[in-house]
Amino acid sequence: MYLDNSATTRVNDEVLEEMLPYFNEEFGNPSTLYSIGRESKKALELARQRIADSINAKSDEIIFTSGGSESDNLAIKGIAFKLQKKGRHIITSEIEHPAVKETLYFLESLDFKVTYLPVYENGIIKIEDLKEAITPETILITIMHGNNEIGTLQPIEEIGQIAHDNGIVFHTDAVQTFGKVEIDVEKQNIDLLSVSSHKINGPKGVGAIYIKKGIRLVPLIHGGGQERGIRSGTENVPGIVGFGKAAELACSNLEEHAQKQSKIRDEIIEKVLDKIPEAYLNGDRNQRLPNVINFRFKAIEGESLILLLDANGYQTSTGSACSSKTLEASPVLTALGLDPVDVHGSLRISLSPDTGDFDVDDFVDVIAKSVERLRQMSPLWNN
Amino acid sequence: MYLDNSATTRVNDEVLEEMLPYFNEEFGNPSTLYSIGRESKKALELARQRIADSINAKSDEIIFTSGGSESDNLAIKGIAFKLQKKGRHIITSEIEHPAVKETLYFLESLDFKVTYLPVYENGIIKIEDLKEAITPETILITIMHGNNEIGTLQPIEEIGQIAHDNGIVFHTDAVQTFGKVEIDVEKQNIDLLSVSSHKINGPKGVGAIYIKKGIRLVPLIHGGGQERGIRSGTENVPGIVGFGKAAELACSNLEEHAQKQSKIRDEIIEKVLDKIPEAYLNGDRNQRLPNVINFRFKAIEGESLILLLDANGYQTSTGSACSSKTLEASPVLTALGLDPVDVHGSLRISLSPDTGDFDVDDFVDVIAKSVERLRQMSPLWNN
Amino acid sequence: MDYSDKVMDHFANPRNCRPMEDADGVGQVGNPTCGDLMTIYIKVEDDKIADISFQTFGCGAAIATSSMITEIAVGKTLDEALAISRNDVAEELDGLPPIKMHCSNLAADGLQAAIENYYETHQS
Amino acid sequence: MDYSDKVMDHFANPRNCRPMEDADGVGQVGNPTCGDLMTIYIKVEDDKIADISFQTFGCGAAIATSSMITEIAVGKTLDEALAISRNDVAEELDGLPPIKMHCSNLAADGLQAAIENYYETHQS
Ligand SMILES: Cc1ncc(COP(=O)(O)O)c(C=O)c1O
Ligand SMILES: Cc1ncc(COP(=O)(O)O)c(C=O)c1O
Ligand code: FES
Ligand code: FES
Repeated sequence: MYLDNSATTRVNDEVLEEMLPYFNEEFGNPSTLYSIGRESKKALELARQRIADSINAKSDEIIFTSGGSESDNLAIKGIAFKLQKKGRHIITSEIEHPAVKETLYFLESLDFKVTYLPVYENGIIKIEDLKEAITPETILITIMHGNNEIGTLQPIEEIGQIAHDNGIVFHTDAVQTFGKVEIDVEKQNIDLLSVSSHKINGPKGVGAIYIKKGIRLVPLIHGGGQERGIRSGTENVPGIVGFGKAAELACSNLEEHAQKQSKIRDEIIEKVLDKIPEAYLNGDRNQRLPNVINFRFKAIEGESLILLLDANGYQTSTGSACSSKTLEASPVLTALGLDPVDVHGSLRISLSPDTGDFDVDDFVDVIAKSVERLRQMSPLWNN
Repeated sequence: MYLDNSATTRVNDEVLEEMLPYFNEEFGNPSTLYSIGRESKKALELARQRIADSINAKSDEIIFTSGGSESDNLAIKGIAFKLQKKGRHIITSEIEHPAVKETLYFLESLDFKVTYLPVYENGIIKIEDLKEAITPETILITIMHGNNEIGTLQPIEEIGQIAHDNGIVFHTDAVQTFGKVEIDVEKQNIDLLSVSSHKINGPKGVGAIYIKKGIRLVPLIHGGGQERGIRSGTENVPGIVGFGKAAELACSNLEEHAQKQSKIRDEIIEKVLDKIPEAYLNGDRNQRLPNVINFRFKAIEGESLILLLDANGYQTSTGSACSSKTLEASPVLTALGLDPVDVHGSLRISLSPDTGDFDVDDFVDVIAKSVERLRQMSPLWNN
Repeated sequence: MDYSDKVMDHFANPRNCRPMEDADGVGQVGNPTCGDLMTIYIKVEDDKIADISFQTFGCGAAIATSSMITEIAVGKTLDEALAISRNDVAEELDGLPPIKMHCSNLAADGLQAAIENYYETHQS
Repeated sequence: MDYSDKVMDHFANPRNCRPMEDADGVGQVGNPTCGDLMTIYIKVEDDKIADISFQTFGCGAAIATSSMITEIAVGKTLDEALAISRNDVAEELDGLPPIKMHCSNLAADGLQAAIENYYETHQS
């Protein structure tokens, strides 16, 4: 049972089927003049329209990229380099994905100033903090929509409103929310929005960025002038086709998927908190993605827990996929103000629309037994 | 008959087959801890080894990207930003691909100085020019291996030698030569090399960069630290698997493919020059890719020629795929010193290993008739 | 590039594509250095375009618009012919890709130049 | 993360994982703030490790290396036990991912600390 859909998802069968002809039949370069390029071009534009429709944008406001990370880098560096003469101050939150955070660290090395808004115990920024952080030098606010580790949602509509009241560009990383929570770039005052295909049962290596008409930025990848000069490189046609289809499937069934998943989510939360002593939910109980849960268990370490769960057939995660390489404590959990020891005992469970019906009781039972077992081994438990 | 393989290629059936399981069976994130991520990780490393083997590199010198354009941008900006304190001068040629050229224009806007070496009528730089261009400020030489429009090959081994004699980093864009002409990064003194999957019957949206051990550069895409921190973003596992397989197929049969294609190439060149008056070959007759031909025909315009050829079942191109969007005269042909009028009459024919046997006589006949027909319409012919 | 069937038809089977030795007016526009040159020939009778032909060095759209404008113009009075706009040409061809609209400009300009040449050589 | 079968076996079925009330030496290393804490207990007879056990808060490798070092050390003289290196532990486990080598360090350090604690409490 795969329960790590925040890390990546399985490509939907319908999506794969729609992609296939573009590998070896309609394989033309969409920029070419003759007949074989025309089909690719059409397919590209259909995908663009589908992404646009799903966030209430126009199709010429959508630029395809290689994924969420590239979209984040393009948005942030693109605006920073474009507007650096206007100001060099950027506002973000303490719990951004590394694709945003590391990009901001890079800009700091170039003498940009960055304010990291705190998120408090519930994992959500305070609007007053944002208002106070704004200076005449502020050119960009980049605050994510839904967090990839704990699943909390930020009040982006209000953030966007404040940005616009102050003439500041607003970017949001919607990689985790796209296709799961409704997004309306008009209503939510969004100027730039990053999305990624592989989080919504589309293929890996494809993403997009919404760029509101009128917003200009410096390209990240210069070259042949594809994607209206904003993102050069021969277009990944099959990938883009798959992303378009995945977006259509996710967004046209959004309500239904969200309801189904949040029902399982709530059942797991209730039963785990009920059955396991010293178990806690990380992040706000209500302001969260329908498909993400993040627990912490006292006195045990997360990696050993997910290995035990894996051995029992449940694939989960400690949090972000990347952190398994650095062995560092999760900066997101740390930002919640938790005791440093407790930060290591996290478990993220993330669902997807293709998560079949499963036996929540068995799953919770396996978690409970595994936690108990690791606590018996732990010198921190009952010591 | 598809004869525009310099623009893009059909994905080989064996390649596609090897990719398929990674979309919806082994779809795990290679960074995750549990079992399903392990297969992806293994597949990734096998692909890396295959690319490394095909250019005589070590596998940890290969970083995957989203394509040739990203690799070029990463190499050039990465070195420029890393070494800008050492110097701000870069040397290149006049006929680089836009992914290199536009990146250099961008750096010029940041006060880097760039020398564009001329290529003369044969489309090849002169080593003396290179030697003269070097200054104590020079940090990077970026000169392509094989040109995408006219197919000429640059003397990269000598260029690399001169770069190293002067303590300068050498990057070469090998997007057109990889899998077609032998590459040995050791022997050819290469520090950084860009390659792309969709030019060798692999999928679009995948590429790689070879970074010689010890060379450091600033990342283009910051984030979760994938690809040893040099290129963040969830890896495009199926794409990378496909690229690895395509590289293996191309490079293990390189000699045979090259011979087969250059035989067809030579036959087309001879017959066209023989049958059609005022027809010329662009670029050196011998120092060229086995699969690329570029002609020019007096008094006709290229687009109308390729439309006629397409109507007759032959899909060709005027040159680079990108130029069809700008309508500008090809800067590559202009750099050869041709009469500006003649620059518009070009035809590029590019083969691939999967170009079946075909009737060269019929093809040449169709070209001859089409050229004649357009000349009859042209006010420039016999006027 | 997305050419309509009508563009492709006029490109592949251009109407009135020939030089005209005894033309009453000849207009040439475009610049071969930029990849296009168009010559329009007209024969005038009773202030009407009695015959018209063209020669074009240029892209598919340039050839198709040349061909189309000869069909539109033939039989028209010179004043009517002068009023033909690039949009008229593009419309008759069921549209042109945005980047190719200037090619139809060329055709309209060429016809205008031919008529002006006729006036210059015949009415002064 | 690529754990060998042996690592997974020692992780899933750890040997000698229990507190030891009447230990002769106890060593504790690691730092729970960094995600690892290891306690090694030894019982010494005739200058040899007669019994050994552990408790570990940490990753899979930390648990497996703890378990493995108890198997390696039991029956050895204290001098022999002191000579056990992190490489010995990793080797016995058929290797560890590079990023996890420090976990076996922890196990070797823990054993060393337990022996030192035994010397301090028994031989002075
Ligand atoms: C919130 C968030 N932003 C950005 C990314 C990066 O997306 P990608 O892996 O497509 O580069 C991810 C996922 O890894 C994410 O969860
Ligand atoms: C020489 C050369 N460099 C770079 C590129 C860019 O590669 P990609 O389209 O994979 O971004 C191409 C092809 O488009 C090329 O021919
Ligand atoms: S004539 Fe210039 S592009 Fe058509
Ligand atoms: S105990 Fe620190 S990672 Fe293993």
